[in-house]
Amino acid sequence: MRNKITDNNMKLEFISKSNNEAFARISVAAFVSQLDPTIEELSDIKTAVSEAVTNSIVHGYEEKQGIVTIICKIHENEIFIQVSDNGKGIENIEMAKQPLYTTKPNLERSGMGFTIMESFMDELNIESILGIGTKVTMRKKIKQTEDDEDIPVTLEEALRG
Amino acid sequence: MRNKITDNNMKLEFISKSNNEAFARISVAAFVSQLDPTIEELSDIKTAVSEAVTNSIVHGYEEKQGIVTIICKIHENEIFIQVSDNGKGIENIEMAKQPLYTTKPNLERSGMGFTIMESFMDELNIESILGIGTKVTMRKKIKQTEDDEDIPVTLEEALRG
Amino acid sequence: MQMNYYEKDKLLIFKIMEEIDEFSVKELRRKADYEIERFMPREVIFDFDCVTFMDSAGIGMIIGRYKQVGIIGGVTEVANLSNSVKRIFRMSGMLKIIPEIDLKERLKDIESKENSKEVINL
Amino acid sequence: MQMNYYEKDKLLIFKIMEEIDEFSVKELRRKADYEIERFMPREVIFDFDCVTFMDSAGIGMIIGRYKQVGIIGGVTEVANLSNSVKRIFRMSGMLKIIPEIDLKERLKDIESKENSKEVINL
Ligand SMILES: Nc1ncnc2c1ncn2[C@@H]1O[C@H](COP(=O)(O)OP(=O)(O)O)[C@@H](O)[C@H]1O
Ligand SMILES: Nc1ncnc2c1ncn2[C@@H]1O[C@H](COP(=O)(O)OP(=O)(O)O)[C@@H](O)[C@H]1O
Repeated sequence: MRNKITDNNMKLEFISKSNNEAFARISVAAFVSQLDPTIEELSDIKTAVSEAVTNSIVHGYEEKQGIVTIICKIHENEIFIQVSDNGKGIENIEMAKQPLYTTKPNLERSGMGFTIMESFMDELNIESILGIGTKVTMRKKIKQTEDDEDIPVTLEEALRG
Repeated sequence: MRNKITDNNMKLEFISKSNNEAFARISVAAFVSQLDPTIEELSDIKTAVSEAVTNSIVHGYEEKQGIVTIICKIHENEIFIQVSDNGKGIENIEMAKQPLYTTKPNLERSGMGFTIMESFMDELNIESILGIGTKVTMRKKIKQTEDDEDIPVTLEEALRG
Repeated sequence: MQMNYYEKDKLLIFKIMEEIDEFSVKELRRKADYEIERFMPREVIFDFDCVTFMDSAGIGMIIGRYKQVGIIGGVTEVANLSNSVKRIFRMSGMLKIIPEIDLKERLKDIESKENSKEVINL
Repeated sequence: MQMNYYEKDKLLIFKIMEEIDEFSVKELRRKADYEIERFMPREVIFDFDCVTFMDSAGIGMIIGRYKQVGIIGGVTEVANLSNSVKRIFRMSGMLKIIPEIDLKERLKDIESKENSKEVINL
């Protein structure tokens, strides 16, 4: 039996260095794992977080050093993740969301970041002000399946009680 | 070849629920792993963090809900970890540090928390003000061993170049 | 946690599968106490073979069970301690009252006798 | 990353062992380009068998190498894509220009011939 999770939240701040990407997605995954997500759900969330964090580091702060902030909230079986920076901001959000659109093709960016966030999470919202920063908000429902440990593995075992 | 890490830091805040303990120590471990610690060093750090976080939740906030804050800094090959709360504070720090001293034997606390932090880390410092809160600061040097991948496994391989 | 009970020896073995901290210990305590009351064992062994993390909450948990088992006249032992678990137990002096035993040897002996056995995943 | 080079086939295989993100991709790029320039292969295969995490940085990295290899007249392929890696590559349309192949079959064929092989852990 696992514990029922009620509401919970955390906030994570770190320097905009790309060697913090792994640490950021592992932290979020460790937090989310309280909801007993499937491996696929967890992988989707890690990927979406990695995209948003990379964007803050590569596009938001570019060569400069700044702080990336992640806020995570669990409400019932839903996870809410907000990644924000005080970087340069996005000029045209609609354009930025287009698949393959990137302002940094020279850095081999693929322009797929927002597309991946949108398709791996249930909801994506982007707010940005030029010169002030960017705030990316994502939500995902974790489908709560029956807990393995409560399900008898074989009929025989079930009958034995 | 791993990347040389220069300075780095992060800050983590979360609700004082004991189901956040695993998440907290995993996050710190993920951050510290940039320094290529040994498994033992990482395990020591996770244990020390777990002790400090548990103390904030169990003793600092007791039944109430508050925020636990962890600040981690990497400077060269040293890790600095600060765990703080705005809870009830410690009346007598010298007494609290004694092995087996606990104010909550009824909760089966062993009184070994500070002793473990002290022996698993290189340095432990406790600041506390009654009614205001507690701040526990720990340091540990990560012994940087030569990187496996740079060391030829056998002499034969070394000679082959 | 997995529980193994050997009828003839009145031996209860708890194989702990989870990381041990203040959070997980609440469940472990509750489950262990329930089984101890149910079986009234003569001997209880906590097997740490699958424990990948433990902090000082583990000390309180084991000493607490030792007291419970003591009330009904049984003995408590621990087995398969990793270096880090052993270090934490040693610091508390706990191993002086709750000895570490060689579980493999113990089981060879027990399973050689005819011993009805019950296994439950808690 | 591990590199395997088959002399006769002028085939270069990169077995990626690390998680792929914007951080790790910098090293992977540098190392792969160095080997590509050194061997001037006719064919380059990226083996994802050991990749446990990849975000969109992987797309840019593979397309970038595809361009490098194209300049010297070689072809680029990918192999052993997990579901999540495949999903990310598919979304970008990349698999239309850089096909996924069955590496096991390919290797059976190659290793049946006499083929001098070089292996380096990068
Ligand atoms: N945090 C951010 N700050 C500034 N600009 C951003 C940020 N995130 C995204 N952008 C802009 O949106 C574009 C599209 O982003 P994305 O879809 O993630 O693709 P990519 O990161 O590969 O360029 C980026 O090229 C960049 O111009
Ligand atoms: N964050 C804290 N806030 C208030 N009191 C604390 C805090 N941390 C420790 N203490 C006090 O110090 C005592 C000793 O702590 P410790 O050595 O960790 O043992 P234990 O947690 O097992 O009691 C506690 O019993 C408690 O009274």
